[in-house]
Amino acid sequence: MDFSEEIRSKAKELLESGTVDCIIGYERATDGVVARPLFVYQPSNVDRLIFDQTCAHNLTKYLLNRKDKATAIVVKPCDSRAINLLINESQIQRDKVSIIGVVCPGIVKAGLDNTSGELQDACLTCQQHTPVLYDFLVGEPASEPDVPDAYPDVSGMEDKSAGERRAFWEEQFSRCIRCYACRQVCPGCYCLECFVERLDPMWVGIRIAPGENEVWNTIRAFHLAGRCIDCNECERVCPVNIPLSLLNRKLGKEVEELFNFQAGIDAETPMPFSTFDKEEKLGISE
Amino acid sequence: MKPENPLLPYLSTLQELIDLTPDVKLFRLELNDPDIRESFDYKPGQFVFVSAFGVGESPFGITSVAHRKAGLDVAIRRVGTVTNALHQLEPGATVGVRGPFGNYFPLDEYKGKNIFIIGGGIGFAPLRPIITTVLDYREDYGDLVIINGARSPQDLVFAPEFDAWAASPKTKLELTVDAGDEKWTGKVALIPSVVSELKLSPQNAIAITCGPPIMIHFTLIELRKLGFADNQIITTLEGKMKCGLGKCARCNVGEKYICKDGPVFSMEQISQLIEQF
Amino acid sequence: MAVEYQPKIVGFLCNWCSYAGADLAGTSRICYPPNIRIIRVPCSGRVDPLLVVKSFQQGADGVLIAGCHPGDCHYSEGNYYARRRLALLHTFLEYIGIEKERFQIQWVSASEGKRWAHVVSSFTEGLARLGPRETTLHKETV
Amino acid sequence: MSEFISKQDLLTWLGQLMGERNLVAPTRVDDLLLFRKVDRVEDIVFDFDNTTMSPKEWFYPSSETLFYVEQKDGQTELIPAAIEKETAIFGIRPCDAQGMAMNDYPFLEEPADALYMQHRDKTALIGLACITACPECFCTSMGCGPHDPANVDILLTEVTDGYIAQVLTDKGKTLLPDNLLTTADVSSPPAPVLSEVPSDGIAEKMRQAFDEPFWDRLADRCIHCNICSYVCPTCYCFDVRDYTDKERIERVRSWESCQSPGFTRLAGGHDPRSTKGSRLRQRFSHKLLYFPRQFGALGCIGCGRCVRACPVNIDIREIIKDVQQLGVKSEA
Repeated sequence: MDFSEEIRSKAKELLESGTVDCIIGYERATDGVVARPLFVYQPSNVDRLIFDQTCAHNLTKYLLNRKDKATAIVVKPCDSRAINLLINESQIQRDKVSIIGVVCPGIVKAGLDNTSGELQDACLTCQQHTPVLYDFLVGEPASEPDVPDAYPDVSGMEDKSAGERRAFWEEQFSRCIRCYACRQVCPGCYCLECFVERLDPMWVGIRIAPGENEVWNTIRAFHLAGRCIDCNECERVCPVNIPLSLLNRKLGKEVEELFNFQAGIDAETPMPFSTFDKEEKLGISE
Repeated sequence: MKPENPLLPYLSTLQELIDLTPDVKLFRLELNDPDIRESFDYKPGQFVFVSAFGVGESPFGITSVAHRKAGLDVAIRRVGTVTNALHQLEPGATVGVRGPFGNYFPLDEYKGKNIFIIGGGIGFAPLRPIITTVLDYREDYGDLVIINGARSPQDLVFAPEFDAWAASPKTKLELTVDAGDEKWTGKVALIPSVVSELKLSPQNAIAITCGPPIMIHFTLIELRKLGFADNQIITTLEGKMKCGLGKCARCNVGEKYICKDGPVFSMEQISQLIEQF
Repeated sequence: MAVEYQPKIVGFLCNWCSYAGADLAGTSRICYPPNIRIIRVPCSGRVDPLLVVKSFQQGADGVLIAGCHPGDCHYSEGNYYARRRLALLHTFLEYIGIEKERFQIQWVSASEGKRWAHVVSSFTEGLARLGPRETTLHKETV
Repeated sequence: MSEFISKQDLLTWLGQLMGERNLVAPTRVDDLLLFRKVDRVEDIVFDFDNTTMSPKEWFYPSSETLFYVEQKDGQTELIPAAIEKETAIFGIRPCDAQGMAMNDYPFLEEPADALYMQHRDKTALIGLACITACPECFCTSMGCGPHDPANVDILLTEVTDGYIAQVLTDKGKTLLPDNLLTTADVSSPPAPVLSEVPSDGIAEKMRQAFDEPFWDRLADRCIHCNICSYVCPTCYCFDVRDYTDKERIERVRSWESCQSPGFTRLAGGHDPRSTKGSRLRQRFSHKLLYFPRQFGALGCIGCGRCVRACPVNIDIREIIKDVQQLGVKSEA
């Protein structure tokens, strides 16, 4: 199952035909084991493109830097939902993007090599092995596995007592160094000025301390409620290993249960917080 | 007086608050501690950090001259959180002053030369101490031409002193605005065009300019057309600053720090900088 | 004599219904505990989750959001949007360890002065039983 | 012949240190390794590559109050923050110790930063020589070495049943009582061999590469987070703002990174360094060109943390190699 060859030939064709002037894909990193994002502008460079189980990055965020340029992008199924999100929120135009979708074999844990076969937790409960949209598909779509509980990690946290949860999150948030990698890597985070950097009023400010960290982490996750496409990038990039997916996936689970909505499945369904149902009670007592 | 903690401001009192333009006020400050006040010496071109306690501190060019011993003046335009907080203060309020920082206009080297002052908007403020010094020691310097431009007549800073300047010996004052109003009788033109219209001669002359980047860019073109060499054109650079001591590394242009190696640079020095701001 | 614990409540009241309801409670001389600090907002839809989280961070023991009954909103849809947002916030705050009894959303109309007093007093009693919140406001980083 | 301390004596000594001062050492926090204050010797980790965050946070914390502003009967008073308690950092690697010495240049240059100077004076460094090298580190190419005793007060090198102890400064002498040391006929193990990085003359090459499109191409994949600056022992840029808590005002200094959007943005919105490429170039020029020009030493000590932590593998070793050859072949 070597997708690299197919991606390279498709990339070469797109570049030589002038359909696009840049391919965003993956290449081998300097440690020779994992992958890293690659931008290809010349057909002669397509041979650096690879695809295997170390290609963890969600490349769709880079489309926001090339909004008016024709771009091709290699997209895993979870990442493909981000394209629907960005189209739905009118950040990118569908006709500017040539999507090389890949049927996903699952991504290995950080740092492991392609042959290790030890998938990261996020992939174990994945029910989306085929991209939701693509122009070209690499690999054969397979039937989705039956996953009884899609959110075992979230229910694990929900079963804890309020005191345990408080202690857990307080310790996690106290470690945050506010490097904002979780924001910079997230396709859903594209505000020109993030609330955390506002000075007037200064909601959070520059002090790196438990109190301010908690406001930052809580509201960052909440701003992705009903928008997070569960690509696990925020958790992957966090240098101090805060389980950020545990926050976003809780909101994803609630939005699914309350509003029967999953972000990025399509680009037309109105976003949950931009609409309402007059009769819904949502547990607020009358 | 070597500051034992360079990030600790001197407590100062706001003596007087004068409205120069709708969004610029002149702050007349006095350092509370008499010894520090006595030894607080500075030269034209240097700057201080003024603290609005509770919000932060920002750098401002000093517009007064030390030799007149009449308090420390800074002109502040309301544009950000610190400046907004400062603009809401009343005389008698306590502020912090840190400095003086940066290098200065080498006025001694300009003795005997003609001096052309070209300032745009709030950029004119750090040039005022040069005018005051030249007029206080008039014989030491040649002709003085002052070009002060702004968006509109009410945006011209230090208007109360225009008459005194215009009446001074061997001194010419040219005021210009981007857009006049019904009472305005002076020039309506961009500063660079005034520079070329006046045909300033580079003979034995120094041109000192300060203002928004776009104005400086075109003023340089005109000055070079008139034959000014790069070491005859002096300007000040503006950068994000948080310490004034070359420690926070925020205001670097290439390997030079605006706060320590500047803010005053000749165009010759600027053209040698590898990073172009 | 140990100082009896008085919970601090921050209340965001929509100007058209709940604020008027609270006003009615006052003019009708209905007593209710003074623990609530009321912030008037144009509509419950104006309440940004950031305001709620910031209130808890600054040391609030409880946060109450009161708005018009669904259908009565002066801006016709404000409380519909608020309902979705705040219902989700309620479960999310509980998830990160802020007990669900500390955050309440109530629909109080301009004529429900008595009900407003009851809402505040029962909320205060509930919080008093729960005890003060361990806030991370001044905790050392390391 | 060299001074020797047994593992057991070391543990008892560290226990004593804990009583009289803050003892900071590498400890496990979940699956991270961080320098934390320890109050149990069992929490100290002795065999490790290096910590996730550098010990910089103990000299120049991520956030620190510079001074408090208090109103006393109508008079405003500034109370500068002061460091009372002594601290000892155990387990600092020679590369990090050199990193701290690099930070002395900007911070202690006249007029010295008062708070940083107190941290520096009141903190003793008990170094631990590297027995194995991590895949990403390259300190030998940057003027340091796995057994380099230059910037620590005491250097311990692990041998069987204990450590060779080199006491290098007065601070080290007052810290480690002689009675714990015995002379033993044991020599330190060979230093691990590290990957070489061609750093000679890198400053001039960076100067020549300044206007190359190389930086914009490199910045394509950079997401401009602050990880590389915050994990780095020799990144010292900072931001300053005031905080108004209920009773008093405090001026807080926090880490800032040249990659963050507000680094050079002026009030009014003008940002002289707004392109992604120019911001990325700023970081590597500061370390490999500006710092050497200003202070005569490279601003990178090869600890490899930014290489490990970067989400998109912006690798300073690769950059140095590419910049060295930039004159030779042009980057695609």
